[in-house]
Amino acid sequence: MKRIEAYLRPDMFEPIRDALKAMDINGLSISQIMGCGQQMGWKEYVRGSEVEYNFLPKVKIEAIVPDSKVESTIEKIIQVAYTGEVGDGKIFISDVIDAIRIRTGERGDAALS
Amino acid sequence: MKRIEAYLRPDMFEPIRDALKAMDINGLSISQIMGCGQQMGWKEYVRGSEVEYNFLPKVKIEAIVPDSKVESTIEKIIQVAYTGEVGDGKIFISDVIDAIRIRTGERGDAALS
Amino acid sequence: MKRIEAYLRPDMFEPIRDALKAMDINGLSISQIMGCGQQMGWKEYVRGSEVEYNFLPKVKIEAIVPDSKVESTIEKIIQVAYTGEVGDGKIFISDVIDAIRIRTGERGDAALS
Amino acid sequence: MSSINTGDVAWMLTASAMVLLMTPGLAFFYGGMVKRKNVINTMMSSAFMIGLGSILWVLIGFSLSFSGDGLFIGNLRWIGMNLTETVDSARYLPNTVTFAIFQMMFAIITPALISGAVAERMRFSSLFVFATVWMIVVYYPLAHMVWGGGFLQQLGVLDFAGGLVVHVSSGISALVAAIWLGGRKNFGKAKYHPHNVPFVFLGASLLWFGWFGFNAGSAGAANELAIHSFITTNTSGAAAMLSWLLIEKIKTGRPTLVGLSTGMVLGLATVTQASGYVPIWAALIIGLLASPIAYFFISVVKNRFNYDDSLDAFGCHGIGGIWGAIATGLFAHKGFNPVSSLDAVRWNGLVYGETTLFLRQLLSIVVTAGLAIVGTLFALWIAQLLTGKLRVSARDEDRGLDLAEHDESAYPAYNGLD
Amino acid sequence: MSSINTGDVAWMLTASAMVLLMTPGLAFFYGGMVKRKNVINTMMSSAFMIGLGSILWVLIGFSLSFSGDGLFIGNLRWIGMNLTETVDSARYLPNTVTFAIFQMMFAIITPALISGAVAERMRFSSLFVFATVWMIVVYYPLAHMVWGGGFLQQLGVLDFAGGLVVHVSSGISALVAAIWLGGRKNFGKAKYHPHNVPFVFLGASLLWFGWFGFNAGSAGAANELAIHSFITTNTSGAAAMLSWLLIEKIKTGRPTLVGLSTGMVLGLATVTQASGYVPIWAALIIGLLASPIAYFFISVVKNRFNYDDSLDAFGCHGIGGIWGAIATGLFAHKGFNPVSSLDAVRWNGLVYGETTLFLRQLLSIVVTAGLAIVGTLFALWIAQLLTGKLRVSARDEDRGLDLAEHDESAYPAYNGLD
Amino acid sequence: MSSINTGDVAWMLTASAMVLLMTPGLAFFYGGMVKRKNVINTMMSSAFMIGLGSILWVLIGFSLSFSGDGLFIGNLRWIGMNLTETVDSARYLPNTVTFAIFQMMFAIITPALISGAVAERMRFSSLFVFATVWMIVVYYPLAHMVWGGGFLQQLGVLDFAGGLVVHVSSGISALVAAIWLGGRKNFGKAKYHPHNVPFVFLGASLLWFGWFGFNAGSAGAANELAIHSFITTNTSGAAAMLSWLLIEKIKTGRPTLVGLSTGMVLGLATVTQASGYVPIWAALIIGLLASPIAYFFISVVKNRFNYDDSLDAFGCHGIGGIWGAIATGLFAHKGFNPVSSLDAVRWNGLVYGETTLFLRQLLSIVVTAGLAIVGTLFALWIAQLLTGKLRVSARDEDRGLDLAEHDESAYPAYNGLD
Ligand SMILES: Nc1ncnc2c1ncn2[C@@H]1O[C@H](COP(=O)(O)OP(=O)(O)O)[C@@H](O)[C@H]1O
Ligand SMILES: Nc1ncnc2c1ncn2[C@@H]1O[C@H](COP(=O)(O)OP(=O)(O)O)[C@@H](O)[C@H]1O
Ligand SMILES: Nc1ncnc2c1ncn2[C@@H]1O[C@H](COP(=O)(O)OP(=O)(O)O)[C@@H](O)[C@H]1O
Repeated sequence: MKRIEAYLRPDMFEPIRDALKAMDINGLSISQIMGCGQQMGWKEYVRGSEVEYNFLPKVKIEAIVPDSKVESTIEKIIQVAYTGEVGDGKIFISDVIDAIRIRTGERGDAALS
Repeated sequence: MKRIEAYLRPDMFEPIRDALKAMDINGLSISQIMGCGQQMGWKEYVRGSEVEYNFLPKVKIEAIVPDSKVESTIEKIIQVAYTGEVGDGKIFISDVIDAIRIRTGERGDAALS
Repeated sequence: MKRIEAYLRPDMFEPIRDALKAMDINGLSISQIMGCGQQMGWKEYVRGSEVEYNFLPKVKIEAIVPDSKVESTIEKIIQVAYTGEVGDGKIFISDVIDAIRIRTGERGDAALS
Repeated sequence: MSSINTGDVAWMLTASAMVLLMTPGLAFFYGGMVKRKNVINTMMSSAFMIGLGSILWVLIGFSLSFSGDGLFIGNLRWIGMNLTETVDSARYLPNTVTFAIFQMMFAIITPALISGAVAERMRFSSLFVFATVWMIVVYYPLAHMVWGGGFLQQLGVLDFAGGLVVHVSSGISALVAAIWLGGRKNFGKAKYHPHNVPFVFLGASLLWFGWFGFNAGSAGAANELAIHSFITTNTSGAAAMLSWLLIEKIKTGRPTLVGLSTGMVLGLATVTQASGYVPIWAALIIGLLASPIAYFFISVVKNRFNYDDSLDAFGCHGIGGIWGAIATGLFAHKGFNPVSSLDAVRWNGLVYGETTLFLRQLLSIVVTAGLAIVGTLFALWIAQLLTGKLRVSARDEDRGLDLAEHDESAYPAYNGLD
Repeated sequence: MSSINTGDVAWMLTASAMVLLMTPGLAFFYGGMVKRKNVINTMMSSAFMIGLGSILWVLIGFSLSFSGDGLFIGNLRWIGMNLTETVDSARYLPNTVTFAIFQMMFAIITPALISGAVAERMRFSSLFVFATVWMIVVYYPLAHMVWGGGFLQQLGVLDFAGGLVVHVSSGISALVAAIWLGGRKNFGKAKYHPHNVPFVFLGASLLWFGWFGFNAGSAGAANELAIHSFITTNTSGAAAMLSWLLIEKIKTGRPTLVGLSTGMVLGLATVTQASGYVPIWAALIIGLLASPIAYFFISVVKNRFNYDDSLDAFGCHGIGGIWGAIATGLFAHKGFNPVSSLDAVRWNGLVYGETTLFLRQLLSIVVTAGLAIVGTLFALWIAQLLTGKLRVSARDEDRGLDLAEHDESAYPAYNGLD
Repeated sequence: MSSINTGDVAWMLTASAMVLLMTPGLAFFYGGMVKRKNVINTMMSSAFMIGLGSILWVLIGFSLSFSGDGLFIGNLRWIGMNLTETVDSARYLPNTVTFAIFQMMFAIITPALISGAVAERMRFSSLFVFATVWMIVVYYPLAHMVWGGGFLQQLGVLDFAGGLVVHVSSGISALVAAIWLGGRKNFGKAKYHPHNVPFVFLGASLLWFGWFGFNAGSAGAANELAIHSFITTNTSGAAAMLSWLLIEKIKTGRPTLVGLSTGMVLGLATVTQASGYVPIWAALIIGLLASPIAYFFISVVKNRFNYDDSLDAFGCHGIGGIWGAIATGLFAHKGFNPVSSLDAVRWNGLVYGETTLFLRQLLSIVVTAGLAIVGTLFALWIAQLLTGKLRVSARDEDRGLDLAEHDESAYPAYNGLD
């Protein structure tokens, strides 16, 4: 099974969640991070003095899915998150060895369903 | 060495921490996330209008442990976090290639002890 | 490509960020966590009653880099974060299978540049 | 030595300061209710009125509202608060400048109330222009008509502390502005929830505190009328809080702090117009009914008609104000003013069997609503003319108005670490 | 023209508004101290009293507390504030309705104080019933006994602004309720810490501001007595703040903002009873000693006896109130009331060598404690009867009372993104 | 019966309570501006002054400031507020104790203002000692010179409500202390931003509310002078808010809430000295110019000279106060005091063609600055002597002063989960 991690704009939070739920991805975790990629930060002014923020607030969406669902999940995420502007975000894929559902003790792909 | 990630109810935070410390797991990181699994969210009402929360606050507990401690750590987490109700959470295991303790420069399992 | 995760003191946030930007690491994600390692927590007193905090606030800095940059990135982090005191933090390295830049659809190392 | 009554002055200065504090209170009441990315914008949309409203008032507002004896609007003789020679000190109690100060605070908060309906999408510069124009075409004339000797006052219409001038006018204007602007980007799909409920309650609490100045201060003196208004105000606010909690208990089983705060504000808004004219038992009834009426509008009617009154400026102040105006026509009774020659109540209310007052109160609602609708459309039109467009772009709605309009985030440390 | 003194009315209306603000202040003081999952519940447990306390007061409370001349409780002649004909205007200063308003604010905050002892575990509906019953069986009788002409007043017991009626009564009741309910689920194991210290300080600050109304307003007029009470109040609060900081400096080397805020509230609570009767130097002593006494109870005695007074309602108000009652017996002195015929101090305190007052003060503590214990048990029993159980389930304690009881979270954005 | 005027007392007690609330307001204004790891320390640095300032004042401060007729400082006859026999009741209005209470609130907030310049690096214990010494060597003498019959008052220098005594003195002292301490560890490199902007605005709002007490209360009575001061105060605050927003609109296109709040405070600080002496139109000018002047200092001069006035205590209060002192010399006019024999204005200001007052105002700035510089250096020296070092270690600056100095975090739940 694979871990798919997508670093997206915060306002993508709701649409992605809905899209993934619709595709029957049974589990999902979301966290708030600060990120920098090619997208630059922004400037604020506090009493006339410039304050630079190099980091932008982003959400990280994390789903562990069975190998069979990896490509379809990625496609879905791209489809929803794509705007073509800098800041659309990135997706990373890595290996997961095992998963356990605490309630039932199920392991492996069974724990994901 | 392996990374063990457990996504648990927020109120498991303290008991798990104590249990793992008692087992001599020397390092631990905890973060706050929002998650959805089989457990459904909840509804709130703001001035009579329904607001649905599909995501529940969860804690993610992360420990990188030497291969030898993987199973015992998992068992401990299950033992503490198990209630049998939906929402007990999940555990994922993945590979870690290397670890470095900055202070000493130790690498590998030595950095974990 | 590899994922480098460093768990550091919160006040290292700005220097590390600047150092990594200077080395042309094109992407970076930062999140706030609580951690415990060999560094102990601290005590507070609320109305004369002791409250123990076993966990310290830490930042987790995460960069996915091409294999070629792994060692130099690690060195840089160590160089900046090293003070020699307990609490300097740890770095973990793990494998990442693939990366995708949503805006362009680039995959693999190309997505990181 | 001064010939003014020091007790009256003490009370009116205190009351004025208390009413001023209501505008920051409103900023927290509204600011707590929006998303975290729109906090700065929402708070500023109330807060800037302290600046704009004060200066406009001193320059022309007081004069347009309270000088002369036109039927619809005052004249410009007191421009720049230049009243040294012309002032008739007996006309406004306890003294003309004190009266001007007290009334200024009302002029500040009224347009701030409207901002709740356009929150999370209107541009700050457009709101600035809108508020300026709206003051001149709606607020000053209305204040003159109701309190400055204009035709509604001459008709015997009753508005003790601003039910019409403040709440109905801002509430109706809020509705018009919300409809004109259209809903927020995901309105209907996205579910909105407050980002900081304690701030909502903090705001409501400061509003309650200030409302004693608002209503009891409207007696213009530290007399029995002020005392009476104080207790009717408190009673109605308390009753509406309880009835809101009861509704929630019945409908969902779960009373909330946002609900409690909303009920508080509703009960206070509703009794504003009536507070110096009705008996305590009537204030109890007014408050008890305020919550169910407004709840019905906010949770049923608003959804039916699908306009996006973001923070229920119309639902609270419009509906509350209208119910208050009607209630004044129902329950007003002569004799709460210790000086009967100053008693504004010429006829008793409908429940005592007299119809004159009741009908005139209905008329006053229509007049106020009409003026508010026309004036709001005009002010929006001018704002659009001068500032290009009234709304931020859809992209900026997503990013949040705090970054888009102000380059400032409310709690940078919670995103941006420290 | 009105025959009442406008200066007195101005002050009393202002003071009443200030005291009202104390209840939201308390909501923040308490709300900041609990876990993030219990903020809504804790704040509502104070806030709802503004609604309930006001309405009960207008309906029956004022009458039961202050009408007639029973030894233990008033009668029902003023029910519904129906005092137009029967009122004796000289009895309560500056005028009966004003007095009723001012006293109402006291009745609101007193049961809210108790809620601190049962925080993070009591069901909201049970608290609602409890507070209703408690008002009738404890507060109204006690107010009558001490201030409404009842037997404690006749005995010459002194309570300037509610040391007995407000602080001792609520403090003892809090202790009883905390013991009866039992500790929080992990009490003894889990360590509790405030979730938002600035809110604790905000609450304490609003309390201090309001306390000037509370104490100096209890003079019933804007006279020398009010002035005197104002400065003793401030002095005691300040002294207790400093002595708390000193204790922390000595014990841990680290003065804290929660400590500073606690000291403030303690010093104010302690001097309440004495503020109009003791010299300034005595207020200094009262305040200086308030913190060590309470610190000892909170950090040593509470742990020894192992009851879970979550937010130290007993530790602050109970202990503070008792020390204040004793201190009044020690330091009270005739002559601070400019009108000697109105001076409530019949005998000087113990430090001046007279024992009568001191002993009666001790007696009054016993009477108050007795009434509070019996009344609280009765009110809890009724609450249990009507609402099934007093506590939320252990599961709901874990989830937090905000979700369990109110389906609302205080800062949804900090968990749930935006 | 009391011979004091109840209306005046009502107003002065109210005003005193309002001014007290300014110190917590300042704690939020400052506390919101610092990093999350320094919130507790910053808030306590204002808050502790309520304790220290009150007790010092009652013990010696009032006596040193207002007794006797020395040119530079009072005597010790009123030590411990022991004024029963010696008091001359006509000297201070409306009555000596009331005056002492009101003035106490000024003494509390003044050193708290200074703390903004040394925030995020000064040790709490050093600040405590510093503040104690500073009060004695700077504040009490200055209050005496300006208001207690000292030589500046005799010279006819005008300071209605503390422009010199409060703002110039604290602002200059802040600058000296900031320079002496040196910048924060990463000053120049790190960019500082507020951690909680709503708190900044909450603080500014409480300050505004309290400022009505501060300025209008300085009339000492509820008379036309108080009324006049009330409206000039509000006008200047409002004008400065607008002009700050305008500057930001021009410079960056983005008006901010921190800017709006800063403008508010600036306008209020600036008009303090002038509020009872200048016409309304002058208050408008004073406020309008306050923001550009201070903005220039904060964003240009401060960077040029590179001193680390963390929260712009000098930039706001020092610069604002100096501009206010000059403005008083420009615009003051006789006749705003209804009792001409009490009118402190002996000569009109420069714009009316008279130079005497203007020159003396300039002189008074120099005297105040001189005293503040010398006194601050002395107080810092004593603080260093008694507490070892004035700054926390570099390591502790990194960890934050909240943990280092107080072992307490402001929002533990946001780091430490719940
Ligand atoms: N190499 C990387 N390692 C870790 N996180 C990254 C990396 N590259 C991007 N990110 C995360 O993804 C987010 C989106 O990157 P972004 O700048 O939008 O990408 P793009 O280059 O496509 O515009 C960043 O803010 C950061 O949080
Ligand atoms: N496939 C997954 N990918 C990522 N996170 C997951 C996944 N499944 C579950 N989680 C996380 O684990 C948490 C616990 O899931 P839960 O609903 O309690 O599991 P269960 O199905 O056993 O009831 C979720 O809230 C989510 O944060
Ligand atoms: N084995 C581990 N698994 C997960 N996180 C860890 C582990 N060890 C350390 N950490 C994280 O790294 C942080 C730094 O550890 P620290 O105590 O500073 O290391 P050291 O032992 O070198 O002093 C911890 O607070 C924790 O967040």
